[in-house]
Amino acid sequence: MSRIRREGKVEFRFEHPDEFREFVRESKSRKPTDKLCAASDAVSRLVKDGDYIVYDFSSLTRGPQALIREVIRQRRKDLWIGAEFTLHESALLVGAGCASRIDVGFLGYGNYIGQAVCDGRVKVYEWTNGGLALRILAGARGVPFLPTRDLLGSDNLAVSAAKVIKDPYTGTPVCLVPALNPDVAFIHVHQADVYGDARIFGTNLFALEAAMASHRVIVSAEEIVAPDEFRKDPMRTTIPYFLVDAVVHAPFGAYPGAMPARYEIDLEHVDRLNAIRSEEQMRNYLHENVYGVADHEEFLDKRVGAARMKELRSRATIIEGYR
Amino acid sequence: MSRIRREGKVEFRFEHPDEFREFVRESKSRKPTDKLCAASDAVSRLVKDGDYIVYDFSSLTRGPQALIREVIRQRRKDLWIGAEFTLHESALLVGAGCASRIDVGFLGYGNYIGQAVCDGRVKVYEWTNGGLALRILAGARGVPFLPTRDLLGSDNLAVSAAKVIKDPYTGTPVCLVPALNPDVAFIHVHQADVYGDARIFGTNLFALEAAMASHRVIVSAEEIVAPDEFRKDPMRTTIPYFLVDAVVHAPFGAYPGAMPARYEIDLEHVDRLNAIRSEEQMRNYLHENVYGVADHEEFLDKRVGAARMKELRSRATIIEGYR
Amino acid sequence: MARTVEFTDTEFMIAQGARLLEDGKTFFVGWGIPQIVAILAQKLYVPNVVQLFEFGAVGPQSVLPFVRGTMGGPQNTYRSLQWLNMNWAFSYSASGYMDYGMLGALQVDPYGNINSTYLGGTFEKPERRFAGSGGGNQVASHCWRTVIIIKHEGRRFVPKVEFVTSPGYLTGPGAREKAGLPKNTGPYRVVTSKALFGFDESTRQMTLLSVLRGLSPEGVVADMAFRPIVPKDVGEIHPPTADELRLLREEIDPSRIIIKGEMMSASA
Amino acid sequence: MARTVEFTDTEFMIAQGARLLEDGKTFFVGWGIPQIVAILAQKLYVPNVVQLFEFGAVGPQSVLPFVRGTMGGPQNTYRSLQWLNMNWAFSYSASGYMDYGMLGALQVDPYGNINSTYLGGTFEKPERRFAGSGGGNQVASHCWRTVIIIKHEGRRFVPKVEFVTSPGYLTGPGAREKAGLPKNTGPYRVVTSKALFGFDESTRQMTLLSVLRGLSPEGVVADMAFRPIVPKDVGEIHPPTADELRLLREEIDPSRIIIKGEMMSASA
Repeated sequence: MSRIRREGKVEFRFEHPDEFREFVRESKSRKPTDKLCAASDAVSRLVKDGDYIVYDFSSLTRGPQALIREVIRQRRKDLWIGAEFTLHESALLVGAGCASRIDVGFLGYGNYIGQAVCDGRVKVYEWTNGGLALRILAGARGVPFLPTRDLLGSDNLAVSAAKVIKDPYTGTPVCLVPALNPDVAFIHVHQADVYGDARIFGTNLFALEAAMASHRVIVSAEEIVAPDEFRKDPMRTTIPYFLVDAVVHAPFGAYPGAMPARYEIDLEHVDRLNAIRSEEQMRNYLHENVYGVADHEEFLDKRVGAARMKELRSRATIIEGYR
Repeated sequence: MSRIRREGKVEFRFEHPDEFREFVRESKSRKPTDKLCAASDAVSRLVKDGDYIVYDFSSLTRGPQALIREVIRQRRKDLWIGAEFTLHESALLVGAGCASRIDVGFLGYGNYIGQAVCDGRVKVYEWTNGGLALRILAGARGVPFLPTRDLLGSDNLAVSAAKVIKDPYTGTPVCLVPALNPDVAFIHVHQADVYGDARIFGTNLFALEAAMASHRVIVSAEEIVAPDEFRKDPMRTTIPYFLVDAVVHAPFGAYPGAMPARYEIDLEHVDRLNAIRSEEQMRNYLHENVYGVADHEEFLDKRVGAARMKELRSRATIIEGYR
Repeated sequence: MARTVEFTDTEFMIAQGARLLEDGKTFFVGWGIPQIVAILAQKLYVPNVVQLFEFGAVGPQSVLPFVRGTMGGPQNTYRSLQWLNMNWAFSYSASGYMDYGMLGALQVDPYGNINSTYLGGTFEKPERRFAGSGGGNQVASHCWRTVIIIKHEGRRFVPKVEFVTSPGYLTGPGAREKAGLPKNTGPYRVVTSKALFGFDESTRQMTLLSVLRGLSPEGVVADMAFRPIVPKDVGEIHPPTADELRLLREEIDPSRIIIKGEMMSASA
Repeated sequence: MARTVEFTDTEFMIAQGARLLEDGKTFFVGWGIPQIVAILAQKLYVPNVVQLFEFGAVGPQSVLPFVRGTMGGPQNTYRSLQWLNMNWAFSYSASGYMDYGMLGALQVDPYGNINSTYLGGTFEKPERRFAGSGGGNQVASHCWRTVIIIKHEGRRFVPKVEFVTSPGYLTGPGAREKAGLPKNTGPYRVVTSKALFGFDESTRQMTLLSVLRGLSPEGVVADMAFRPIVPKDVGEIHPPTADELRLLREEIDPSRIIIKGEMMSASA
């Protein structure tokens, strides 16, 4: 579709800022309505085959893992992933046949995803972490590109659609990266209200940029709080409601990763992910943890269990600063 | 000096990002040292004739008014002011003969400053608020320019050094504004420690951008807190210490403006500023409130008074969210 | 016989502005009168409007009474959804999230170009210098619909503004797009102390839509330094309502410092 | 007679890296080994180093033991000066505030160009694919001094890297500036499991500075696929100290998952 451009061998996702603006005008409601829904509902309504998706943060820390598993469960096809840390999510999305392209970023880890690239089962384009974050910032700022003084001189330039121009103020070469306006952003947060106002505690990759730059935004939250909480503490708002299309209440939504100050990473489960090498191992993992359970709640009950969750919560002893 | 460029009739402040980087490497210490000092000391050491200065926020709200008065008291010359809201500060700086150029922004208010422009006593260049904020962001990001889709089609283009180029991704015209790396940034904050870590509660114009983009940074603070406070609450840090050169403890440092959640604006005093039209009125005001007092403390004692300060504090009843 | 209402020209402009907004939309609020318009509108007509201030207050719900002169104070930014900074504020508008923007003006021309920079002389040596753009240029460039508020004095409506501070339709149809400004944006309405204007779809020229009850279209346009389009059917604007005046005078600006102005009257 | 110390190649690289940093400087920390280097250095040698993580942790002081695999977790970002996001993190480095950066590498060439993307085949169809840049390209482009940490295996030191993931001196003197990269930046040291390399001022080529006590310069460079400059005077690097090993083994990585590797020995 028209949102995919080509530059030499490189395909990249791009639309004119005016096209995105038109979408925002027509399709992003500014009305505070109740957007609370099930993950299955949010994904079936808002994620389509061929979509370009971004997420914040990673499979190790505050990643939208419950939403990723739901996307796999609903067997989406031909997704294009853009994320700084395409870790286990990307392996699972590729292993499940959901994703065919990845803009990286950091392509790690475990051998499965690397092998998939070698086998040509997934196409990879190199933007680097800084380049991707900047592309999303450009998408949020409504400009067609942003300039940067990295990527220059490296081979990433040739396998991305970044361009080098002569800066009109200094005459020196500057790199431009094109704006990125994803179809869908998945953002897992500590607290949200039913309208979509959302709070993240701790660092983030590009949560506000991605929410502003994306056509559709699904927020999954550990906790649903009263809307008034946000107006009482405006400095703590990461994303205001009118950028958000759906709110999913997903306690342990970052599992097996950590949710800072809520629960710790489940390293044993992560090691099982890291150990996946063969298709059979992948099939088994997906069957056990995704297809074989109806939803996130059943996954938590049958595959994680209250005792384990209690233990992971008890390990989250560092809460200073996360409020 | 080499930091001033010319484009047609327009002078603008610009340096190659590499020159600023070199300055940062050589002259901005990363060591946590005690930077607490008197306003007179900070201004005499760090503000020179001909300097380009920016500040955050305005003379009405959280402006660095104590520092501005000290600059006037030390009779700096030929300053170039760049600020979104060049309100009473600019009138006083021009009236006192300290400033000869202003990049605006919003040039208000009271008739004095407008008359000064008409009389040719101060040169004004138009960048608009968005353009100035973007220039400072470019300075902070280490890029020579940033693009924007405003200024286009307006006459501000002709009286600034903004350029219009053809965007290589869409073929449509885009406006570029050059990076701004001021000589000095004045930032008045709620809390700081002696190293320069600083917190602002509420909105800000470009506090972090300006601190990152400026050669020298003077923070004035209502309250000095222990350094450990910042490490206990990293989300609340507006500016980290290694961007800051001097810390001035200045309670009521924003007077006659308001300090959100600390004290209210003194509208009567502000009305006296607004009423200044003649040189004589300006001289009288400056003599009474700046030259006629040794420092900020004497100004508070003799020109404001404990009773007034107490009253202004008692009027600051909205504290929700300011922490 | 109809009761007669007395009100100031400022009160009438504020009331008109407030009636223009839609609920559940976003509103980029300029300094001064537009702040009062936003407060009145949110209290009376559009409880779910999301206000945006250029220095980063998203969704503020001001405390009353309004504190004159301030915009960044705790009263103005009370109960915001989010507190950010200026570069973020303009990101919201640049990427298309801002439906309405409202600006004052010194001068306006048939294409809705705004001058708020200077009058007389040259830019370098003006006869009278004013505040200039502030964030007005961004508001008029980015917002989907820009509303201009201007006192109805003939000399303020000129064939060509001396300085284009904030872009209207520039030189006419297609000129904004040609300049690179975002598509389908531009001036939407001009609110004056006597009338309400829109812009003709085909020519992009200012068009009289309606006049204050009791005034004649010809009388309203007579002293304007350019002649706007005056269609056959021109509507009637009722004067400020009792609710509008009560809120303005008793709750929003009891000191009457902002709403003061020339007294006018019309039949209720 | 001198006591013999036993340690892993990883422990030696970490200890070397930690000894390179200066106190009161800033340090852009890459994923993995550099995190351990930063922790060890801050505990033993440079208490006032300011660490920066690419996702926006400024000045973290990690809790021990180190939690493998994580970087954004509460343990790693504990007691930061400031928590921001990725675009801000790279602003600190782009505007010159980052003194040191440290990166791992798959391959490095005489000019210190780093490949961490793939080995064999082509980019589109590699034989082996690895993580790629992450933020490494930004670190190597922006920081004043980039330190490369790489296991000393001959095949990793190639005349020309298959893919320039993160720029070294590219094709030689002046090439970085010509490409538009910030002035006076580039690779500073290469830390290996046998030696320490620098870069020759005039040719920008990798130069042997010192080798682990007991090893011979020629022995160290023998199996490298390119021959670095080997000056007459080559220094000696003492093996990990008791303090370094105790901290690594007892406090930082008691599970020995990160510091494990080939056992080596040298006389203390």
